[in-house]
Amino acid sequence: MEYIIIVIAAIFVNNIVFAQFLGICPFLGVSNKLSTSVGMGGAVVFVMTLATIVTYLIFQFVLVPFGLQFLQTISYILVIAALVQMVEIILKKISPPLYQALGIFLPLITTNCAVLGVAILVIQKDLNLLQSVVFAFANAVGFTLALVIFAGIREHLELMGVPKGMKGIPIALVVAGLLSLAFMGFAGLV
Amino acid sequence: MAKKIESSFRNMVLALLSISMVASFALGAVYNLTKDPIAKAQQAKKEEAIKQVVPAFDRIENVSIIPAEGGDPLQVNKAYNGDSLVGYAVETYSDKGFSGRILLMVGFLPDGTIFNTAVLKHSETPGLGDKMDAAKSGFPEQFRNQDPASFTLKVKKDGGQVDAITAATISSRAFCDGVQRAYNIMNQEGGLK
Amino acid sequence: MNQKENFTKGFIKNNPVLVLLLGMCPTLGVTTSAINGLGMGLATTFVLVMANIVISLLKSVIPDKVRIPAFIVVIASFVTIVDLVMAGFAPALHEQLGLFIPLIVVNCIVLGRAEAFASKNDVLSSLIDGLGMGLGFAFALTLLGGIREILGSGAIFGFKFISGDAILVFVLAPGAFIALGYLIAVVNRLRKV
Amino acid sequence: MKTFKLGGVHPEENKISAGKAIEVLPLPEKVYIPVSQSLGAPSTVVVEKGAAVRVGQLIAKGESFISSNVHSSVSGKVIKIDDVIDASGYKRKAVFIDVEGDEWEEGIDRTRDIVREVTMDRDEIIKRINEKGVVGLGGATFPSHVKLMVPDGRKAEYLLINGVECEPYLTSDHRLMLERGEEMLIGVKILMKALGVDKAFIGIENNKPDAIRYLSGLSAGFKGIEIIPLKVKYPQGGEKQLIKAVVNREVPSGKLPIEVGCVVNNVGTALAVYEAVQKNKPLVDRIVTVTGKTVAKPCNLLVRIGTPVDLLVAHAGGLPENAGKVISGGPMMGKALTSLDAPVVKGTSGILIMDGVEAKRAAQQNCIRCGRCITVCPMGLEPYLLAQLSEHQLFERAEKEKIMDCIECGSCHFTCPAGRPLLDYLRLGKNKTGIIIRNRVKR
Amino acid sequence: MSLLTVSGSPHVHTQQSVKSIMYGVVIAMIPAIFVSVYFFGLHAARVMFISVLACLFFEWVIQKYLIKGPVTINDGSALVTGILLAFNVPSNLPAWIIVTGALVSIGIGKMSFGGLGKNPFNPALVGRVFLLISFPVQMTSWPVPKPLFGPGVTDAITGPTTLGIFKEGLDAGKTVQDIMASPSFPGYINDLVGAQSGSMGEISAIALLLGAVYMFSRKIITWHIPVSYIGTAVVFSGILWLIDPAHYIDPVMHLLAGGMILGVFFMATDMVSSPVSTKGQLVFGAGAGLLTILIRVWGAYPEGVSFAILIMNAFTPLINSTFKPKRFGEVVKNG
Repeated sequence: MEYIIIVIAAIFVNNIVFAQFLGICPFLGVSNKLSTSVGMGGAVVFVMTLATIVTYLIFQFVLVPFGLQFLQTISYILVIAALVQMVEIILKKISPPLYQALGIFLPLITTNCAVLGVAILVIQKDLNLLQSVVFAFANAVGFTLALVIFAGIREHLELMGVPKGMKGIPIALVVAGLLSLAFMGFAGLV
Repeated sequence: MAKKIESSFRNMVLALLSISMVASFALGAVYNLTKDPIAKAQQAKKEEAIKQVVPAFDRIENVSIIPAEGGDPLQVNKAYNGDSLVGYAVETYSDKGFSGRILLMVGFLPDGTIFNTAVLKHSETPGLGDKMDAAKSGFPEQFRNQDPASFTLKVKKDGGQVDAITAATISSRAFCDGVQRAYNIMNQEGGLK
Repeated sequence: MNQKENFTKGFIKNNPVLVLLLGMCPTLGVTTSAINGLGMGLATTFVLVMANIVISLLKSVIPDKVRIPAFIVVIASFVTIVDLVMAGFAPALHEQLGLFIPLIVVNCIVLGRAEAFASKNDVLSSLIDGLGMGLGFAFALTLLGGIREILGSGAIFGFKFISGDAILVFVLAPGAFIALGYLIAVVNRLRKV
Repeated sequence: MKTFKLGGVHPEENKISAGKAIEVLPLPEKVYIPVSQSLGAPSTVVVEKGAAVRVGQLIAKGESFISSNVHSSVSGKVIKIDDVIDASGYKRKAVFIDVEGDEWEEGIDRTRDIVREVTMDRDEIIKRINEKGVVGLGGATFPSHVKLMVPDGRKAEYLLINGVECEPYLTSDHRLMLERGEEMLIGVKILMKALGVDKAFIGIENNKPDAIRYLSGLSAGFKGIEIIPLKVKYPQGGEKQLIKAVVNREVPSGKLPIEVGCVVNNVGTALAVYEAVQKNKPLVDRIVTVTGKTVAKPCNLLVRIGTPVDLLVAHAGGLPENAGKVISGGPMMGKALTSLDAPVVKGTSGILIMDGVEAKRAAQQNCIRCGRCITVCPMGLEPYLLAQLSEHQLFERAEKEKIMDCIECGSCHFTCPAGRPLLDYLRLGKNKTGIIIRNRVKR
Repeated sequence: MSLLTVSGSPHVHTQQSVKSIMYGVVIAMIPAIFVSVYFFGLHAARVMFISVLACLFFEWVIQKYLIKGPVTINDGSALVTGILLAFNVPSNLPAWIIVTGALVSIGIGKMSFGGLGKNPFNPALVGRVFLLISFPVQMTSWPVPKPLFGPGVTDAITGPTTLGIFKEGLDAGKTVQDIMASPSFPGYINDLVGAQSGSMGEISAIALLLGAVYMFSRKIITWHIPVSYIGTAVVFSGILWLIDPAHYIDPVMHLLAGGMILGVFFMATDMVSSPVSTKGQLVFGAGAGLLTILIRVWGAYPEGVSFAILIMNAFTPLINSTFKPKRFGEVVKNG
């Protein structure tokens, strides 16, 4: 039950994009097409979960024992950058089709603040390892959901012809605002 | 434009290593410099809250009590003025809020009446639930000088005596829940009274 | 390019938020009030200026292939310094900005300026570039924060000018998106004229 | 009552001329006979300027696999070979003939005596149909002999005869069935023989009960021919819709009816086949409905191919004052004429005159995605989306959304409450997508 | 002969137009308008008047001065939005809040996207939810209904909606039966005819159904969304009710109380923001039904219809690209 609550909270109630404002740059940047948004979502699910596990272990077994919590930010960002590189290399070797699908999105993820944000959040929220994994996974799914819905609407708007002044980022932000408004209906679910 | 340095394994490792070293040392230094102010700031915040909720004191004694009904331990700060006990400042919480845990500080006089309350941390909806903060509305005022023995710590809709914040019943309920939890701890320590 | 232009370009013509559309997460996340926007903007400015200076100094000793990790280390160090200093000396603001302070590290503006400008220019230009970009960022955040505060709380810099409630949505998440969307639309319109 | 399942509309029927018997239009003074009157490659002109021709004389020869012969419909003198603007609005090469008398080629049986016995064998029939320039008279003008040659590996099971006439206003097929029913049925028999099938269905919408009754009676004497009454719904005359309605088979996307063992021909074609095979008569005339709400004398006329449209209009009482649009064909799929000089061709089933108010298109509004176009599309497409895609030149996506399946029936445009010219966009999109596909095949 | 009109086929067109559809919806709303005026008096008329006027005004201003395109305020769509917005607010709402709602509906919800047909979300719902979140106090103080000429309470008294009574009661630990037995509970019949507190247009199920019948008869809406919406909601709430009738409201009450009927027939069926194919519409309705009950039962808001429809609006483009109509001649398996 505890895990179900974490999942529902992360996907719907406190959606990482609509309520927490993390990962906005890829959210706005990679949401032009449905197909790419699905690919990006997949890559984020993969990296976010993995990065959270690794950073969690580093925090608990390296930083805390040595009293180096203040190195959290710097170590996390390096770990995430290295991890993304490694995932890219490994994926290329062992699963070329998956690499084809996710490859181009991986470098973008390093600067996705959602990944770093979630890694820091699990420490702030004082979650245990399993909770952290579930939390990270659910947030990544929430991110993907937001991205896919958004891409659907933007593809649709592409055909509609939005007024000149609102074209591009302005209308995308307004749509995000209305989505965020709609998602407020989930308030109180957990 | 500066000329680029040829990348070799050796100088790459060297450069990264030395930058990291310098950075670590610099951060270590800053950390040591700011350690005290950060601790002080946190302490100050807590003391500020305790000051708000109990009468004037000059000494604090801190005990941690695990509620009988289970859950996280609560910190009870006993405030003394000289040798006389002037009140208890209980750090309590509620998970019944709209979004996330609410941390409260509830001050009791030795006779068990509430002296005052303060909100330490919350993430309730701005403009609604955040009215539980004394700075934003008179909601917490109604708890002052009430003895929970005779004052039912529930919103009126639930059959209690607390006027809920308009359109924020859930936050109001959570607030009552937190205060009740603090009061229970006081009772649990029965002898305190 | 003269220094004056270096300074002003980030402010208006290439405003990082309103024109280049970078650093959206903190822009949306912390601008519930003008003061928060300003605080975040200044914190970012500090990191930007310092990182630009250091990177510009180091540009000739960092091998090309490891320049990005090296930049990240430098930036992350300054972010941590800001984090610690704020926690020690401005705890209230630090709590308000929360997660978004460590996240300055992944703010595209900082890494972007390091890569695009500081790694190719002298120290003074880099300093001025960082200052201009940073203040431009701070300006945009303060503006958005101000708009949201006026509409959402009926106040500006904490000074409440209408009694009662305002349009609450603007201090909540949807209002952030909507306000920024229309702000950028207006800026687009003004730039064309 | 049978009908097709998917989509369809029911516009006002307006079969004003249904009760008018076929009249023979007097010979024109001159005709312009376009040399290319069927789908496929243009035919080659085989007469020269100044030559004297007789009715039924070959004037243009179809030389490719898909093309057909054209014969002179009058006797007289070729005055020039020049361009004429036909119903499509394009310039086409045509043979201009000044009419002198009415002399026919030898060997053509012009009597109305009905020749019942079919003596030719399969190959002879197909050869004769080719020679006499018979094409599909339903409107598509596909050369009939090609349709009768079943490709290897396929087998025809059923012959379907289209007596649906689902277009509003038009009554030429209706009159043909009533007045030339028996000859038409013999034509069907010939077609069955040519295809080697022993079952033929004639689909007729039940707004023509007299035709259904008459043919049902007649068909008792023809083994294997069955009359199928159909519920009135446009576009039931579309090949794929008719097959679905009558034998409940679905022609796969991008395939021909033979894929499901069916061949479809129009009642007009069946009559032309009868005349070609039994009477040795080339396709030189056809029945044309001249109609419209404001037309003084709506009528059904037997017209020589190449007759200018204004003669037909004059016969029907002249062009009404308030005429706004003259359409060759029915209101759903017909083409608006730019000029009344355009000649009647083999594919001309009717001339419809609409008044100015009726002819005006409604102002175009934004699509409100009501989905009505999807509901009525007989091919199960999403016209609103296809129109948007072709408006934004996204032809690759349009292809994936099956734009090439569109049969251009116009149901979507008919039903659109926002007055969007969906079919115009669809045609544009089909055109461009078709080019893309052909280029891909070439490479 | 140059006077002849030349255009592509088809040359005949249906009688139905966007305008006739929009005004058809307006006619369908008339019974509910009467009921709201009957129970809430001139205040209801005032809210509707302001809302409609403001919607038309904003549409006109934006089209004329910002978009600088053709002005189409007489196509009826702004009128429909105006009435629906009024239907979704309490009758004692201050004028400036109504005007704000109209500005949000038309300005943000519709015109930012370019006007009728381009908006992904239902404009009236955008306005409604915006107001609900911005002005939670004003938007949830519902006047108690009082028949127009009958004796009764003054206008100033407010009371909770039927669903609000349930939510508070259940949160306070009462059972459904306790709540329904209390004298202040409206009951099935009052919920059906409209004698309950609530948003102006949602109170009378019967008046709304009358309008729905009219829209069906005029073929303005089809059965797909309403049937799958109501069906899903009834099945889902029915299962909960069968499991524990003391803590879950029965399906009939779910239908009669709150804005379900209004939402199902007048807002979920909004063509612009709902899927185009019938399959898609069934999915849309089912999703909205599920979300409505989910939010009502477990969410913080007693009513979930607006949110549910808005959320499904967001999914509409995805539904449209996933659930295609059945193509003619689609190659079926083992064909």
